[in-house]
Amino acid sequence: MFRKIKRHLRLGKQQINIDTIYTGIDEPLPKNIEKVKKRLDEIFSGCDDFIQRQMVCGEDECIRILVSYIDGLVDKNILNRDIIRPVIDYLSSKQAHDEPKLVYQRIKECVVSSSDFEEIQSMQQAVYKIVSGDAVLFVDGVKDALAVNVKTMQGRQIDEPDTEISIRGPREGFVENLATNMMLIRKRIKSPNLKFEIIQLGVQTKTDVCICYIKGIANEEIVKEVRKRLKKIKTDAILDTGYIEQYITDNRLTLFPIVGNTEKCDKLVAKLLEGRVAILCDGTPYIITVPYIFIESIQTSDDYYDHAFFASFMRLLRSFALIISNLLPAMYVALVSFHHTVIPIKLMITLAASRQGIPFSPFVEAVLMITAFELLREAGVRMPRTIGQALSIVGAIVLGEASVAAGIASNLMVIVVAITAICSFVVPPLIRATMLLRFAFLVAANFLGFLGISFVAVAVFIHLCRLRSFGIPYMAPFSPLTASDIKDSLGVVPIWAMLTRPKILFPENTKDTVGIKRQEVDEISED
Amino acid sequence: MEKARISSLQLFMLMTGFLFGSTLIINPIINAKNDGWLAIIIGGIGGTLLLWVYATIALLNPSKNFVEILRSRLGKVLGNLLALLYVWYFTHLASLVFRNFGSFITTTTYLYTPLEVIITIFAIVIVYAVNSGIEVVGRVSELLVPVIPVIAVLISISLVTIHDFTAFLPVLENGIQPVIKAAYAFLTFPFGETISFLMIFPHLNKRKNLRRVSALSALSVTGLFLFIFFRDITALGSHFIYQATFVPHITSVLIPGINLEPLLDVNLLIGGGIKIAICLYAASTMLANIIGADDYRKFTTSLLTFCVVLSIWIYENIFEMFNWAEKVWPYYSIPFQIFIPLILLVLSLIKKNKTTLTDSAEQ
Amino acid sequence: MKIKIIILLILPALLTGCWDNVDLIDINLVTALGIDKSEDGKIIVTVQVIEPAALQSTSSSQGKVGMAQTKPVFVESYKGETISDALISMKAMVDKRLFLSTVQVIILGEKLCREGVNEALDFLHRDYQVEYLADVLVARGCSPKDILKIQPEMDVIPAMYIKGTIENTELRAKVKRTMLVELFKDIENKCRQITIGQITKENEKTVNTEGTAVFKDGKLVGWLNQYETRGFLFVTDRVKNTIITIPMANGKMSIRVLNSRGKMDVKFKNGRPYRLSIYVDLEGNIAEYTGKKVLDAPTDMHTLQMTLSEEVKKEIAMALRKAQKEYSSDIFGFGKIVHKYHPQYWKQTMDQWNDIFSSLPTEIVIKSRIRRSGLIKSPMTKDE
Amino acid sequence: MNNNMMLILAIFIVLSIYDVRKFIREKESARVIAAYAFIVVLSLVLGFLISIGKRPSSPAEWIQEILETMGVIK
Repeated sequence: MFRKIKRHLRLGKQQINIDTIYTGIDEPLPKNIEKVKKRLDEIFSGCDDFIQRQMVCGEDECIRILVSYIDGLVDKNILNRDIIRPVIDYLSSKQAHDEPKLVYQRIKECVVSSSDFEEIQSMQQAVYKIVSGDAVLFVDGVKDALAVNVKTMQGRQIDEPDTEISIRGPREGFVENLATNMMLIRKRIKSPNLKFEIIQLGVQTKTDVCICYIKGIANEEIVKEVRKRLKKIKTDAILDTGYIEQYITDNRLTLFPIVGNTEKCDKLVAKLLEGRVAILCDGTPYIITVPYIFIESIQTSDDYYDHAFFASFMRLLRSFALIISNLLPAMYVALVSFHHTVIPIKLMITLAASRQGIPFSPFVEAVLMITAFELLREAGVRMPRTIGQALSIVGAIVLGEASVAAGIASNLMVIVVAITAICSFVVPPLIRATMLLRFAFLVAANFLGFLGISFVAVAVFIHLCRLRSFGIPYMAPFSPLTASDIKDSLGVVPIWAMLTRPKILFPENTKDTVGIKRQEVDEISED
Repeated sequence: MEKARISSLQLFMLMTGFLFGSTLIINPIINAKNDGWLAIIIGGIGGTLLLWVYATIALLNPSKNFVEILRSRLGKVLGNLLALLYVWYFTHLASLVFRNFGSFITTTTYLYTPLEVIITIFAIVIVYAVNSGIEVVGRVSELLVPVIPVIAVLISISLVTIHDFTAFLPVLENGIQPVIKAAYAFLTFPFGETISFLMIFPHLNKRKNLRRVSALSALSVTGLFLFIFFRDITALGSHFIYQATFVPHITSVLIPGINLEPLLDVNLLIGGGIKIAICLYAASTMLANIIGADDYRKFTTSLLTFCVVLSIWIYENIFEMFNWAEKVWPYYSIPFQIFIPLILLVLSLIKKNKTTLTDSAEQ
Repeated sequence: MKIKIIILLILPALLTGCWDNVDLIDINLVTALGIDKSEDGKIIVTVQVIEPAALQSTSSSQGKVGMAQTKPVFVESYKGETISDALISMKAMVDKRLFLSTVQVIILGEKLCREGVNEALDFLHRDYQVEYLADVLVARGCSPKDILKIQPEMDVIPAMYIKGTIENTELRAKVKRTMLVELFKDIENKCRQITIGQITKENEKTVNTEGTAVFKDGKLVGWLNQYETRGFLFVTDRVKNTIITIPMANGKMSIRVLNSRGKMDVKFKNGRPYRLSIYVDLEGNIAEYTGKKVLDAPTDMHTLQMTLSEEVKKEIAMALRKAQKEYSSDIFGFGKIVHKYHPQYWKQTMDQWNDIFSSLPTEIVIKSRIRRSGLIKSPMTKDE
Repeated sequence: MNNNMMLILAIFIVLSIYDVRKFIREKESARVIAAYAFIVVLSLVLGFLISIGKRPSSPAEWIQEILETMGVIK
């Protein structure tokens, strides 16, 4: 069934790919500026924000210059300062040449005062430059044109990301602008080895997507693989790294995240320095990192800034919370409806008394309560912030008080759901996986008690061990066991004791200290 | 042929899990009563030697799996025939483990759940594991097998208040014969069953560790069983052990205040699961090799179906199960576990001597 | 593949029933089990079932307004061919299934014990739900049902109340606490005869657990009183705390035993046993003194220790005499020592061991120490 | 009549249908299909016999008898 759906989807995509917006304009730029103007007007017909500014000068008005841009994309001040005014000054000055070629040369070399310009030859390039926010300057009688970067830098201010809060450490988060993001990374790694490779993806959107890695640390194989997989993407639009994420994952049918994403600069830089590859995308503050392994879900950047003992304790607590949030409702159901022999008598009396008069079986009760909680959570996310208060009050009353008073749910069930909910928020990357697994465990528990839970747990373990992220086993460093990487798994050693980079990523340089010879990667890969 | 590679640690974990398997459910040691520890030591040492033999066979025939060894040493026809017998043997073994596990579960906790249902669900989990490849099974075992000793120790620690440390006395009350018998039974179950690892040895990435890893896992399992035996006998006394259907269950129920029985189920699930997965992998790989199919996955489902049906078919009642495991299995296993491997060892040694002779002659 | 597995895992869960899935509210929690034999040789099983909701309301809110107070406990009995038969057939009178894992005490009737407890134990051993750590008692002078029907004021659940009185034997050492699992260990064991604590009914609200029932080959043969029981417990190293009263000049003195260690041995000569040896080490403080002598010299303590040893020795001798001469039953487990350290001899004489045990001379060595005298040194009433 | 057994056979039939589809798609050799069909049909028939209550004597018994006639065990 799924295969069929997938096949359909694939067909649909191929049809889209055929009509690119740039077909039909694959032509060299005409020499005549009138023709250029006419052609551009034709292409941008209906785009009222498209502006062409013509400047005429010289004897017989033989020097004609055309500046084309899209209003709003360019910063008008810069445009005036860097292009219009110098050009007009030059044209009206005495040094102005008559020969168009010389004029063009002159403008290129000493008139336009922008640092960032490019010479273009074809109409296609011109159109692309215009839609990406450059001003393109045509000189009559010259085949080439000049694309000057006068992009406006409007966008969100750099501020602290809402999704990843840290107590300590830098508060800078990424923004939607690719250049700003690149700047933020570059600011932290002052090394020519930090590489940015930009490619355009998305037939319609032509979004800038940037592969970022540190040469000499990141494994070349992984970088190559990332390049390969990105190039394979054939789609209409890339609006967020989430799109890319879904295209490049190793396993499309998994609940677990096998591509990481972050909004925090310091976190991303740390991952780059460990040898991971980041993929940035224009228009989104979320940057994805590959390869991503399971243990990263319970790591936070605070772990490294804090004292190691405290950090290790928090790690253990988080893993415990992960288990609890998956298993607690199922355990409750298993205990109440199967394993009466396990419960000590005093607890048994409490349990039995709290269940008295409840019309539903424990399983139904658990499903109802958990569903109610998930609804509440979802509503809290989607709803305007101002009504949040009202919702939480309603939720607390409905879930906590009224359902017990009405005899729909037992006291203990409310406690169980509450603890589960709290625990599920402790490990944000796995919230989605946990949400669904919880139901699977519940069904299993209702069917076979602890045995059912164990069966499902083993199946989940098998699944986790099957998963790979860009060739790296997902459950590393536990299985396959990589002894040197245990230092940063369930516990964490102080930062001065982290002498080597994670071996599981097969970095080019395993030692943190630069200049030590490359380790034998093959040997590691077999361990 | 699958190009999977497993590390020494993974092999160790797989072997340990395999040897642990369902041995606790049908413990051949019980017949030796107080002297079970002697039987465990003798059987364990014998088992280590046996594993050493199997590992040597694998080392003498580098990068060949069991079917290829059989074929090259015994000729194509006889080799294929014996390989087919081994397919039966492993399938049979897997179905026995299914049945043991199912019987245990339905006796101790799930009185009303049908045996078939438990076995089938177990089987589905296992087919998922086996179809994921031996590499994944190895990785899963790396995660799960360490749980076994942890739980064993946990139960023992909880029981420490009711130990009687002289319970294993007197030594050799009934003479040496029951001890030898129990030790032999212990040798064939579980140690001799590791013959199935001859299908997995070719996947080991560092072949020079092979003998060491096998011996080490045999010894550590012997140690674990010794530990569990002392725990049981000091907590229960020999009379009680002899009476009980499932000894570990009773031990786990004795803990004051809390009942850790579900943990025991988990333990058996892990051990039994790995054992069945290995057997199934070995059987389906051998079958694929005999028939000349490129992928063993083609036969996992069908063999598993057969295993499940066989496990229900094989015994009518629980006494038959115990009787068979105690009386028939050790003798039924002789050709599979001892005769054929020894013949292979001798033939391989002769071949090796010949080649070294011819090599030296050429020089 | 994954989808397939998920579907297949969930499919049976949806299609078939959940066989062992029993909700807590659909079971009756049995807290005590009484087993006796009727005159016509059938088994009478008595169960004490609790009503959790009623328990909660009595303990916490003392009954909500408008709610009828239900009784937290009810007791039913049924006559059947075997225990399991009686238990299952009892459902004619009981609404939900009886759940045995919460059984706290099992009370055996005197008649059943006289005829042998082995057959009663089989079911308890075989059933997967029965709690092995339940306390077993023998009802003396009344039927188990009489005892289970009491309405104690100290605890709403009679079974918990009885278990409590048994558990505090740690402080008084006057009743032998026997858990079900110990019976399983010893019932077919010729090395040691079983002993079970004794329970009697005082009145409608209280019971009394003092003394021990002595069995021989699974049959009740007699009783030990509370002092003999203590002697027995001293030997078998089960005394943790107790009060021993010794006569003194012009009054009595009670010693609180804080620590005691008992050891047994069978002395062999020429391949046959010739003496049973008992060693007890105990340590205690002065708990009470009603005499008038001022205690201040260290030698006073020495004499006290001597007297204490004599007192303990007397109790042990009493128990030993009863076991040897009256009942001829090796309740102490001397046979175990013979079995462990002299297996050859044991093999030959296994069946006559009780007789041999009865004929052997005994030696009792008591070492007692009194350490402290409590918060006061001298007695309240001084001898002027 | 054992309904559980029937259900379980149904599950395994579903599993093997997946396999068979793959075989057809990949144009598997006849030997593989024959071996596969043999095992599956054998187990289904046996399972069916067990589920309708006509359990044939099991291999365990055969092996025991063979060993007994050989005189290995008593």
